[in-house]
Amino acid sequence: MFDSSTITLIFPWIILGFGIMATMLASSVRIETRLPAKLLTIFTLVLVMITSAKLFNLDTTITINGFIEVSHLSCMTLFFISAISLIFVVGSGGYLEKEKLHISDFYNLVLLMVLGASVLVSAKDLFVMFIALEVMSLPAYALVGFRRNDSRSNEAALKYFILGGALGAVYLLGASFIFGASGSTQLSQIFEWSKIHNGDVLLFLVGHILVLFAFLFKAAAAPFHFWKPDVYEGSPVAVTGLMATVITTAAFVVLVRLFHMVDFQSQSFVPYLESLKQLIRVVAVLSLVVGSTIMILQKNLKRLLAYSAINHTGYILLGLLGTMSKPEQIYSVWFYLAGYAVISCGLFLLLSQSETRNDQGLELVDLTGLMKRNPLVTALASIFFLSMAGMPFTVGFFTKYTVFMSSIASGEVVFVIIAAICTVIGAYGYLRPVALMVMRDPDPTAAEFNGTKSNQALIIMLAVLCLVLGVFPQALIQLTKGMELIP
Amino acid sequence: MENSQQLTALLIWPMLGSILAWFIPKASQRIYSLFISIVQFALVIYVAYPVITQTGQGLEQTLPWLSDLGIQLSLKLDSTSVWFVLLSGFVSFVVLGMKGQWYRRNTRLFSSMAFFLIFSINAAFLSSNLIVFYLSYEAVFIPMILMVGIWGSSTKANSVFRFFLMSFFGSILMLVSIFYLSYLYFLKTGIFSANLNDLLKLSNENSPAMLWCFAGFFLAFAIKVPLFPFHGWLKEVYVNAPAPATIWMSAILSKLGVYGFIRFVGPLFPEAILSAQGILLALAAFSVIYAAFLAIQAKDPKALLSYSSISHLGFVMLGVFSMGASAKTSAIVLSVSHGLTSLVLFYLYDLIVKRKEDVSLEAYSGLAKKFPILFVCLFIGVLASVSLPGTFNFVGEFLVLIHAYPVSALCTILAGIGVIFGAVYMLKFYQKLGFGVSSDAQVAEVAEDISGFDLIVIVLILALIIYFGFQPSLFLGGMTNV
Amino acid sequence: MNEPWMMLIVACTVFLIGLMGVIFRKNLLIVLMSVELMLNAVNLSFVTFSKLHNSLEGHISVLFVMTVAAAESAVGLGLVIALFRTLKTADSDQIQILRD
Amino acid sequence: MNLLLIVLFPFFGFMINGFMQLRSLKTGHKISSKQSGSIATFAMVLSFITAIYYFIQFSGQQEDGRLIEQNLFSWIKLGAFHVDFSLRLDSLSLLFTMIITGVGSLIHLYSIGYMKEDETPAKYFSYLNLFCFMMLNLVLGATMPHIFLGWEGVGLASYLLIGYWNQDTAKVGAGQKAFVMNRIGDLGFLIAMFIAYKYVGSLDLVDLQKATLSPKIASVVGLLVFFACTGKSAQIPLFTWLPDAMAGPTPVSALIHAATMVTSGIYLLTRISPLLLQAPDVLSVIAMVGVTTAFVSAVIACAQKDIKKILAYSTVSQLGFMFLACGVGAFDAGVFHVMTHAFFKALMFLGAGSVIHALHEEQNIFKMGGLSRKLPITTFTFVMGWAAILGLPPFSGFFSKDEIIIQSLHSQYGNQILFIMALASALLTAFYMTRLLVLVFFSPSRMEKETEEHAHESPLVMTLPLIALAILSLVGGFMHHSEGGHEEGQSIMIASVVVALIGAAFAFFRYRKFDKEEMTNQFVEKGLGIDVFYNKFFGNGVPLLAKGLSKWIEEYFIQNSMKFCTWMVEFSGSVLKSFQVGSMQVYLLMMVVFGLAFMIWILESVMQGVIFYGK
Repeated sequence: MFDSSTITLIFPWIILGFGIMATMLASSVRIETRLPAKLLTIFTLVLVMITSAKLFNLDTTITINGFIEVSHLSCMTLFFISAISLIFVVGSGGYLEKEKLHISDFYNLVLLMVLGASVLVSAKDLFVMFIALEVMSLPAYALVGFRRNDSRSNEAALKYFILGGALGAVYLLGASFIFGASGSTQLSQIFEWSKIHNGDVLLFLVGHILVLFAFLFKAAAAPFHFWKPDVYEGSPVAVTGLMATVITTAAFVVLVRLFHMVDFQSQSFVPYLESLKQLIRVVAVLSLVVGSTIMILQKNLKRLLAYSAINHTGYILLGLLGTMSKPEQIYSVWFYLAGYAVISCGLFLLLSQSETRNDQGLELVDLTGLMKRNPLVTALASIFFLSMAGMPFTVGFFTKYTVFMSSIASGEVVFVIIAAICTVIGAYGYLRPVALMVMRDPDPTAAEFNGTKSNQALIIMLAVLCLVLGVFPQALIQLTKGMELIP
Repeated sequence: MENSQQLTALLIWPMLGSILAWFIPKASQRIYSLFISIVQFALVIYVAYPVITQTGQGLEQTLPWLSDLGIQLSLKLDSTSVWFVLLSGFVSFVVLGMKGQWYRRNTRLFSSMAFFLIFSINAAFLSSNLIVFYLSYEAVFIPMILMVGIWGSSTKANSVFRFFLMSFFGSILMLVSIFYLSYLYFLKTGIFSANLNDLLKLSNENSPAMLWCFAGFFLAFAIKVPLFPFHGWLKEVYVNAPAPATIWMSAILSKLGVYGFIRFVGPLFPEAILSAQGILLALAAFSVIYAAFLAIQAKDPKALLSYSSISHLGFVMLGVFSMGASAKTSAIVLSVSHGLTSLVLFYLYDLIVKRKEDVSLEAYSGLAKKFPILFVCLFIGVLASVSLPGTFNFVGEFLVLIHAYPVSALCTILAGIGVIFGAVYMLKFYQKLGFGVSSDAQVAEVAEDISGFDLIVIVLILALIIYFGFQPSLFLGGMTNV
Repeated sequence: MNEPWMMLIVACTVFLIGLMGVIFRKNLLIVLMSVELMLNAVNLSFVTFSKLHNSLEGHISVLFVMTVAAAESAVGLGLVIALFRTLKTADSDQIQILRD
Repeated sequence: MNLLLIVLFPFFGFMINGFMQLRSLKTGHKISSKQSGSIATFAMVLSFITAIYYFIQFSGQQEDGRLIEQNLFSWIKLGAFHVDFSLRLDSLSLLFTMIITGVGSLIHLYSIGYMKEDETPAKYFSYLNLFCFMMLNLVLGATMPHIFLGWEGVGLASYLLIGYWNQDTAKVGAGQKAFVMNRIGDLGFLIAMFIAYKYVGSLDLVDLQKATLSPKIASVVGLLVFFACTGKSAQIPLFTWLPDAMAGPTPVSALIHAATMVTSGIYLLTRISPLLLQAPDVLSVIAMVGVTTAFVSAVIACAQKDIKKILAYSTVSQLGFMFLACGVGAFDAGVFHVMTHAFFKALMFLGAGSVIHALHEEQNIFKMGGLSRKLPITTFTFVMGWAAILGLPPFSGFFSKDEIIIQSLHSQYGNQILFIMALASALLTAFYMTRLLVLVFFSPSRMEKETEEHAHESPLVMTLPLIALAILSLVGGFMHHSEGGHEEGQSIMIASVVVALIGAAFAFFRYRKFDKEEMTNQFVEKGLGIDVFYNKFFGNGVPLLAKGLSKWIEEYFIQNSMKFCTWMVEFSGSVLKSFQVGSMQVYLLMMVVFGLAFMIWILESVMQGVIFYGK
């Protein structure tokens, strides 16, 4: 049971644990010991990436004690999450320095969050999921409120915390109902139960729906999205970026697992499949509409991106909708998440370079006439914004392409049309900042963008990645196609 | 169909030009862009030559690009697309040779975007895979928006947005239609494909779904062309855009819509078109007259030219919707001739504007005396625009109308009335600019008559317009076997 | 067999009380307490189901939940204190700077 | 000899003069009227000589051998549709060619003198040659589209020449009016071609002449072609552009608006006469329109004061006679009148030009008078023209006009109404022409002193064409062997001469001693309100309609619907945004409410096994 091969399988988490301990030690020695903490974090994350990469193309799915799954899917996500975190850790040093937040605790919390997220994506037990969710969320709350002297940051953290806590309790209640109905908290056993179960499923359904709500909340799908704009606006940019990428990815992996928790072939769950699809349709359309229409009214850039995230959630849900009847289309969700993460990584890092005159955060008007003053940043930002809008030859196009294709393939034409219209509305929202940057004359009160060379290089790499994936997305698609969902 | 490797060159070369433009010093950008575009045009001629001469033969090339997504990079140059590709090659060369004030600002970006535009236009005209077509069709927006936005005149942001949003709205619905078509194909055969050749197998189906798909396509192209109720974006954009962008839009991008109708909509949805033919023809004919009326009341000469563009494209659409090989060929001829004519008119109008200090519109008068050669050229352009016999436009318009007449006499006559109004507004345009008493104050002091590159190119185009007015067999002969 | 369902009703009631507390109480500390109440209500339901299924899983879960709840309240209190320092209030109605 | 030469000479003249003009603009070197004019005239003369060559060739041949066809190249060929670019010469087109090149040469010659003081004579002569080139294309073209090429081409040249002095926007406006009104007619031409192609399958004139169509189709085609002719040949309803076209230089009026271009309608009708004969209804329409035009414009001419306007309305009236001839099936008579009219009307226009030239651009006949002594040659030749148009024997007009009047009664398609109206028109013609003649040349002088002193006879280069045309006006009538001469014909002939003499005598006695300006009826002088009506109705109506469309449809409907879309999106955004109140407790409440709603909905649908959507 505890043999050497298992150790290899859980290596990434062990490394993460050691990393957390090390950074904790470093910060307990002196809180200003940034460099060692940063180096330790980078080292840890690189190691995690290496170890998880070694586990790629695992041809079998190994479940440890029914709690944790080690599969191609989990390893890929783990690798991906740690890579994104690594980019943020490397890229946000300047920002933290500027905001005077640069203490080793930051790295400690980031690593904790990564640990939580990485366990979350591999969790095969409702309870493990809860623990992992909390391990991910608690550092996230702290990170959102990292600017301790800024009331906005505090407010955002508190809102996030209270709502997250309440929804965590909702999740637990749902989990307990599922446990009550099926007699187990392990997903595989629940799946087996659903296969043979014949009879009343009310308790299970209530539990399942509650559980879904909790993670729809984490993924910020309308109407569970209210926290997102406020939290995005209040939190430090680097943290917003982490939330937009790491937490969203983890939440969606869990959502996919939860949606596919039961065997819909089973007699007692056949009508439920249709109802669930209906739920996803409604939530997806709501997210699309809410995200796109409110986005075009925003003045604050981070808020705009929050609504854009809600909009993107809608697209991903559309892809998910396709998988409900055609599970092999699941790759569209993964691909979308990956593409979206690349774009938002770049965009948030870019925003973290800005220096505004006031501390209201970066307003849209702060971008006025940026092209004349800083063409590089303008070009990069335009690439990211156009990517978000789904313009051709950027990764954003193919992400949308795959989810549309997946839902068309399951016959959801009407919803694809709605999504298409929302894409147009959203495109307007993304084009506004581009137009401001490109078409206006510079405004003396507008924001400055100063980044270190390494930082710039990182963002340029991400932008190039956006474009390369926009022309040759095959590699990524091949990888994501391997990420099959095993109940 | 011959398999050919040359077609990718038409894509690679402008893309290369677009990338390399960033490494060329500002001072030599014009030479650079001229060089790239001349080579590009030469390439187009080289590739297109066998297609033009061997009637009915085309070139084909298929590269596996994203086969797992149902996307193949299949390029096809046949007698339909060859004229559009040639036209775009020629127009791009002329546009990049123009001397203009927009070169002073963001020079590198301009050349880069220009070649990216050429790249996407070529890709759109060449691709016979609908997804690739959509991709390039959509990619055209990016340089276009930037051009209008950065180098355009004031009050541009709104017009750009309107242009972008309307076009994007149409084209994304087309994308959904494409998806749905390939889904239908999937249901039929079990393979996902967006290749035109595959999807054509669906064309004889007459189901509501096909009608909806047709609607998606129609909307996209009708906005692009534009047809009557979908033209709202056009005027502001044309007026505000810098001359190269205006020329590109009216000479080439509108042809993207026409091409889309001819290449995709016609073959894919013959049933749908036939069932809606009356409405479609009426829309086209109404576009002609409606835009002519708008042109009559337009105060701004550039707005007048923009409306005239809509009006002439109405004729093209009349030909397209008449269905049948001859009508289609006529529509292509008219498209090419309209491309050349609008190139001349917008080009010369830009030269005139540049020669005036005062840009206010009432201030035009009596310039013909100041710039006689320029105005002689403009006059021939105006004559071509009113499609006087002996010009290329006449051939196109005459053929379109004579082939539309048996289909719908009423619409043809309606569109014919547009011919009269065409004379009214074009003469008004010319008279306003050229005739009357000139006052020296309006003219910039250094202003000279047209000369150099401008003169050579314009005379060349006008010569072509007149030559093809008498010898259009090049266009007609190659296309009879379509 | 009636007994477990009764317990479940109790659990749900407590959960709802907690939820109401979170929604309607204005003092942040009471809101925090209400969250704890919700978690404890879930504990009750876990124990009930554990008994129903004769399995230990639910009992173990309770322990975990309590631990997590403790951690959560630590973080929560920290956040409330930080907010109190900047805004000088613990009234939930006062924290509405971020909106629209 | 090559048929192409006839066409090419004027074309080369056009090119040479055009290039010279452009060069002179560049270099600033001025080209004299003599230089450019002699090139242009030489081109025309060469063309005329070529035409004479063919005339000689034709006269040696039988009637049916008089046909030369020359296929130049294939013009438009698309599928079944095929049009060649070929020239075809038969007796009809030869006659027109000779008129065009012959009268054209004389007018070119005249122009050298007339345009002596002009700034850009090369431009003028290049336009003039362009006109001749296009006109020759019109009469020599073998297919309908080829004729259409010439048809539109002469319209273009006419536009350019009417607005020749383009500094004056009113003159440009007159040119524009001519072009647009011609284009209205051209639409008829186009549609006629479409219909003809649909039912005949070819646009070659030979095929059209041979074709037998159903009466309905033949009527439609005939009517449409006739409509085109009313545009070009200034008949009711499209005649109002011709008086305005007098804004151009006088030789232009002589060549284009009297002798050649305006008669192309007759040419076209004669060309498709087999088709028209299949549709008698159309013929009667043509006859009615022709005679009405003749009468109405003769009435208007009586009230004109401008010498060129009188001649213009007179031209319209004479064209009406020609259409009357066509309408009663006497196409020969119509064509004959085209020729004689070309001689005497060109003569009168040139004479008027000579007068205007002498009086420094004075055109009001009430400010002239007694010019017979100052301008003896002009007077003499003008009297010849006068006699011709009145139809006094043995002048040319006598033969052609009386032929028409006879035919209007005696032809298969003729009737009394046509005859009486034609006779009335002849009476009016005699009246206003005599009025013109007397007021200008014979009545007491009403000129200002200074003008009178400067008045002098024109130079030889201008009088020579006058003399030549006067001779032609005298002998032109004998070039045609009339088939008339039967009993009734002779009485009608006498009647018409008597009528003309009555009209002339009346005018002579009325205006002999006239020394003040006549108070004419304004309504009549303004063209019976037809032009005013057109201006009001179309001139204002079209811009008004355009404004209305742009305001109501473009602005209110199209632009506003786009604005509405954006507004709707923004509105729904702001409504949705209003949920974002900022209080986390409200957020939670909303989530609970939505969550409960979802929960109940899902559970209900599952419990009932209802599937809402999809399937």
